[in-house]
Amino acid sequence: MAKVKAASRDRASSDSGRNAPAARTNGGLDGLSREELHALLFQMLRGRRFEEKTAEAYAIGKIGGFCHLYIGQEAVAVGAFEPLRPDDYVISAYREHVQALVKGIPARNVMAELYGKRDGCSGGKGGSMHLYSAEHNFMGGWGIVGGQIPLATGFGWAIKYRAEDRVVLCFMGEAAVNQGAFHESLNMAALWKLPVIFIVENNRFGMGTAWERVSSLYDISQKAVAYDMPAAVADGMDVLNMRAVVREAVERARSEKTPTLIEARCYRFMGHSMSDPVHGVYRTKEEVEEHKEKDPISRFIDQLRGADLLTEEELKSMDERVRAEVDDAVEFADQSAEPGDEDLYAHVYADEDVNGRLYFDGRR
Amino acid sequence: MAKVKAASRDRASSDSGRNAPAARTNGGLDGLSREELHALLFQMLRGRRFEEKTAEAYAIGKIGGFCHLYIGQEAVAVGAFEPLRPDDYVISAYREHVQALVKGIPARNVMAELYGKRDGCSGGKGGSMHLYSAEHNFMGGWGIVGGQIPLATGFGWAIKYRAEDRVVLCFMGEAAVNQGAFHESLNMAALWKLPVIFIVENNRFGMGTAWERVSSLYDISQKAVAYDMPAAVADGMDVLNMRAVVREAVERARSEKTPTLIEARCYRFMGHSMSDPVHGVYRTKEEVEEHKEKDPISRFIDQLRGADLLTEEELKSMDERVRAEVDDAVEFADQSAEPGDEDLYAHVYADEDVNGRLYFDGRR
Amino acid sequence: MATITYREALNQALAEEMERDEDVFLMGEEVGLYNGAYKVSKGLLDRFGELRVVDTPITELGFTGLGIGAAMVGLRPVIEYMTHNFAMLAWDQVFNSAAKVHYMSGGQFRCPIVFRGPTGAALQLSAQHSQSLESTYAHFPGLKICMPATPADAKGLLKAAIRDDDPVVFMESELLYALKGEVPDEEDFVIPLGVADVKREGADVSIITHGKMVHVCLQAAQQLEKDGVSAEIVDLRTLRPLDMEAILRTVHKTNRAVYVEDGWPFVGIGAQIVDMIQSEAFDYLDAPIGRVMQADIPMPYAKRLEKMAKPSAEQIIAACNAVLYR
Amino acid sequence: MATITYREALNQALAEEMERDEDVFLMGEEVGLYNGAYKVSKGLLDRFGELRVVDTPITELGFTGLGIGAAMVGLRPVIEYMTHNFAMLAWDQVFNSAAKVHYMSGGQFRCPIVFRGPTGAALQLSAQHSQSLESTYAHFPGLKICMPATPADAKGLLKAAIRDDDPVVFMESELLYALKGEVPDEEDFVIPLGVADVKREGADVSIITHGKMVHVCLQAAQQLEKDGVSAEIVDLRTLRPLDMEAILRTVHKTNRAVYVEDGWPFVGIGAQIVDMIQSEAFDYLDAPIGRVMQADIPMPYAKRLEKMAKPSAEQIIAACNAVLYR
Ligand SMILES: Cc1ncc(C[n+]2csc(CCOP(=O)(O)OP(=O)(O)O)c2C)c(N)n1
Ligand SMILES: Cc1ncc(C[n+]2csc(CCOP(=O)(O)OP(=O)(O)O)c2C)c(N)n1
Ligand SMILES: [Mg+2]
Ligand SMILES: [Mg+2]
Repeated sequence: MAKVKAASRDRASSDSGRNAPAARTNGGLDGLSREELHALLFQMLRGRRFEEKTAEAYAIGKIGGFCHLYIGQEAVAVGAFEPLRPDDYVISAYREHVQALVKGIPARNVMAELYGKRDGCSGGKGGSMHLYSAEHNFMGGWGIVGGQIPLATGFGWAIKYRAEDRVVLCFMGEAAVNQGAFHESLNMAALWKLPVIFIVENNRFGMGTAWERVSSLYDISQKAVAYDMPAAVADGMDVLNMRAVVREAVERARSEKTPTLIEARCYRFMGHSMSDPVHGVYRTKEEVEEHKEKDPISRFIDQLRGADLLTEEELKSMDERVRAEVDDAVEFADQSAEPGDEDLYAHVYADEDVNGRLYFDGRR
Repeated sequence: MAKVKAASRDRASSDSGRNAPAARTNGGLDGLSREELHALLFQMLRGRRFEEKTAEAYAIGKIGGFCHLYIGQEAVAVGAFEPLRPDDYVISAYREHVQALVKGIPARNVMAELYGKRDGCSGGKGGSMHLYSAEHNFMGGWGIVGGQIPLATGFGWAIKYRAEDRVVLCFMGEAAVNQGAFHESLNMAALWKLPVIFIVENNRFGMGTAWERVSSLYDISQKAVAYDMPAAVADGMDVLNMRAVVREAVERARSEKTPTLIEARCYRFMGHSMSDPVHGVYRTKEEVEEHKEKDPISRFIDQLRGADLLTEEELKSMDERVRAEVDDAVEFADQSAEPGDEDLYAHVYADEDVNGRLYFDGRR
Repeated sequence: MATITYREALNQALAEEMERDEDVFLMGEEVGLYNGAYKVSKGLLDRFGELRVVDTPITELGFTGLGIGAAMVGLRPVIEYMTHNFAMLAWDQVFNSAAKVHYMSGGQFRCPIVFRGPTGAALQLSAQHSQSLESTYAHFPGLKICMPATPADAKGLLKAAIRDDDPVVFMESELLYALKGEVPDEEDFVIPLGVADVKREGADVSIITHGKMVHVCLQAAQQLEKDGVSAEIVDLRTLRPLDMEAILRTVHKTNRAVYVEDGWPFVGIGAQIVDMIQSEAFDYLDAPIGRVMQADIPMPYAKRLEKMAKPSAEQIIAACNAVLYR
Repeated sequence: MATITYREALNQALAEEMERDEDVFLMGEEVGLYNGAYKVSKGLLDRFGELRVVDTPITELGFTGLGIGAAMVGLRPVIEYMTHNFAMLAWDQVFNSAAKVHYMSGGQFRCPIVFRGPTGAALQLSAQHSQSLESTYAHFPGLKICMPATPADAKGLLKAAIRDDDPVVFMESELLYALKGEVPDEEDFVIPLGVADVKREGADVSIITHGKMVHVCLQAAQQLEKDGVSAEIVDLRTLRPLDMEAILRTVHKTNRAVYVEDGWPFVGIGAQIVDMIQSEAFDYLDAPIGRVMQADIPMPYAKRLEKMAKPSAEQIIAACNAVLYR
């Protein structure tokens, strides 16, 4: 049962971290410089703004299909990515717009993808649920709940195979934890010591279903016991705690090649998707409002102000930069060209230099 | 973490049970009468003999396909079934001949099925891996590793749906524990409080692969922590300990409707299947011999003798009855008719009283 | 006759069958408290309670197997997949357990279960969420397949599927749920499996199809009418059992046929129908049988590309003209 | 030319490609220490070590996804399924990830991976272990499919499949592993995908087939020869890409065709070939195209029933006589 203790220990540390921000403040906010802290805030503000604009564009039909917003969960991605290197891999599910941005994909290309345009980061073929960037090691963007988890172990396997010191961050919603893919993947990651950090974004709901209604065990981090894997719980509404917890796991992954299971407790402020109301049968308006009190952005702003690390001018100019960048992204997406006829059959196969027929629709 | 303790507690109890047979002996061998104890021995002897005859029949081509023998694991099924009622359900994988016998399917019909004959318990259509008997609530007989686990939760669901007090025993090999089906099923069973007892027959190997080579956690019973489910470890080479541990779980399932995960530690004396040598690259002759020292049958015989609960005459006559029954089964199977032409398309569909075509081979 | 939506028709079928037979229960993601991702199960939880309208974890393999087990012991589960795309995770249970247990057990266990949910492309849901999977299901003996195109067919066939003693794969469409249509008021309206429906009478060419493409075919037929071509539209409604007589009847009548389907071309159901017609009505054919289907690619997200990839009325018209050598 | 078994041919192909390209690795159940359930990977663990010959837990979905992820970042995994029957558990990853990632990512990620293992019925393995699944795989664009019938084809095609930059489903047979045949000694023997092979020249009727049925067709052809019928046997070898030219060539030559496959009839690959021939060589056909396949049922265990269910030389002969109106 060694790891149960391990798990508890990690959790304890992050708990204390979570419940005593003051303590951290005295450390100069986790040893992050003013600029570094501002960078985190900027990322969160930009993510929030990007999603607000996305909602607007969706409302006027510029964006189609399923569209899942990240509003309320910004601290998870922003905190989790801070310890990463550009060559580290990130893979996620379909609520990944902001993660794609934080990993470095230009807002222009992400928005263009939502618009289904040629300049989109997936050439307009993937859309909201399938954002990719090989250049930024952003591996998607997957629509099958839990489908990205085995793939993440594959990136970890390649890292081990090539004896590299990169790591993989695999994001999933809490509802994905019940999938067999989760079980099969965590066992392989722990068994083969793959440097994969599984981050469960527990935003309390899978669509309209609360976690406790679909899992016999509430404490997700305890699932790690079944794989003898280190685990931790992080406050997904606190960017600094998120960073601290992931950092520990990233270091362990780089040095000891051990995977970690992290439960990031957060909350979804918007509906499940654009076609889902903010509140309904499964949660009350009050509950949502209550959680908005803990908005990770205003909370972080207050924290910085409290520590004299953010002036009104700085916040104002930051906000202006954010608006400028996001507006530019929308403008760019709007202007970008639709994919052309020649794109329809492009990239079905990487190697079409074969004898015989590959397509059978008589159109090509 | 309540259940982790629960798990440990159960294990402790069964541990003590396992390590101190004497103690139990003083209780008059678990409160079982001489006749009841003889019944258990008879079942084990019959199972052993049945498999030996099966091996002979396979060698001369009377039985085909894949054939997996239970020799060495008799105590698991015999001990586990003792607490059951006839209306309780049992489902298993493909190493299920002896389980089918102990659940009550006549040896004649089991052997006839292995022979692919009409009087077989599956009409000759299932074979060694697919033994069924609706009458005896023996639900198969499944060839996809882990495939039977969700089905078991379905029987448990039906019991809950109908507010019955039956229970389900679901057998699987330890290698099936890594399958996603295990994870998905145990969560549903614990979440919905289904009276299903999952018995993992840990015979150390999945074909040629030792458990520790494919699982990051050695102690299977600890996997129950992930589902907040009671768990226990039983000595699968000790029929009385097996019975005691399962009995506790069965009582809990009937009264509290809670599922239990039981790891039965045992050992496979034969090769994985008839086409696999007894020992090879994955285990030495010595290892096999060593485990044969703990043969569950001779061990139980010694135990009974030591407690003056078995005379040579009794053993001899028991052995004669066993041989007579198994020889009769072989004779019966040999005499039984081959399935007829009319059987080929029988039972593909239960309801063929439909308009239009159901079959497209132009043969029917 | 009342005019209701396809969604309401399915809801009525479920409610009526659950009312009629207490062994019938509905299980799937979001079917209860949330009233269904597409609201097909609206109100059923309140009406029938948590034992009969069950919200599941996202574990398609697990709850599919659970349903099959329940069916083996006499219950009649209706398993809802939020879409059949996700059912791929459960295909091992559908193909290796549901489709085979009756046979493997020598007829001792039946598997009266319905696997229902939408299939095919809706609007810009991209590759993983836009697959027409009926051709894959149809390949496996042991299964029956329904694919209703109208509210009346949806209601009548779902009731039949629930009463059937074999596993039935029931395929709907996100784009049909809001479709309105007349549904007979009769007490207990059931449409037997295996009966095709002529959705439009015609004399010059037979358009054979199933599922939501029926409506695209109807548009095409209207246009063809203007061009002086009378097209007959035969909606198979169920793929297995298959109403081959209806297919032969229309081919004997028009001597020219086009099969239209929503799915991929290679080894699609249309090929099978072509095979059967050419082998059973070879001498009645005045031209090779045409096929219309989606582009042979994963479905792209971009609106323009998706439109190009989907089977269209224009393509159906072109295919009809081709078999008419016009 | 050396005469080796199909098993040895696959083993050589694996060894040569692993030798040639260090990104190639083999992963699956029992492939390492146990040398493979069917000994195809014999000696590879000793030769290439644990990182390149990997024994997995029994988690088809998991290790398939792991392989796909590794392929996305440039490795070239060969995933062995003990049999393709078990791959159903992994189909979500094969169809929703491997077949689509290149397209969904706008070409940014490739998926050079091989999914190999036996398919189809062996001897008395009953329903769950006896399925021919090529028709199902073939339906999904994004995949390529190989189904070699001889040691030479097995070696040449596996090497091509491993070098291909797309996901390739490679289907073998338990009944072929021990088959002996001549394999060219040449340094680097590769057979390009999409090239059919005429396994027997003939003039009267074309028997088109793939996989292990090639050998049953050869038996049938010998018998037909005695009856004065000259049958040509075209082995497609790969189903996607498909060598349509070879199919048309033989049909133009004989004007009569029969498709023979190991799998189920409804929506089987044979139907697709029939569809293509009738639409592209309609006027060359002197008779409807015949099809031979397994009985449309789950495979029974009993030896006698299994024999009845499998496609036989007798049925092939009868089908040929039918299209010859004899
Ligand atoms: C295998 C599968 N089943 C069902 C769905 C439909 N679906 C999409 S999102 C979702 C809820 C997932 O919730 P969670 O994992 O907690 O992620 P969140 O949306 O909260 O970020 C469901 C059921 C799917 N996409 N894939
Ligand atoms: C899904 C699946 N994968 C692989 C196989 C092939 N196979 C049959 S038995 C077996 C080993 C199973 O070992 P275990 O579960 O421990 O049961 P045991 O044979 O030891 O009783 C394997 C890999 C299968 N039948 N099903
Ligand atoms: Mg969630
Ligand atoms: Mg085992």
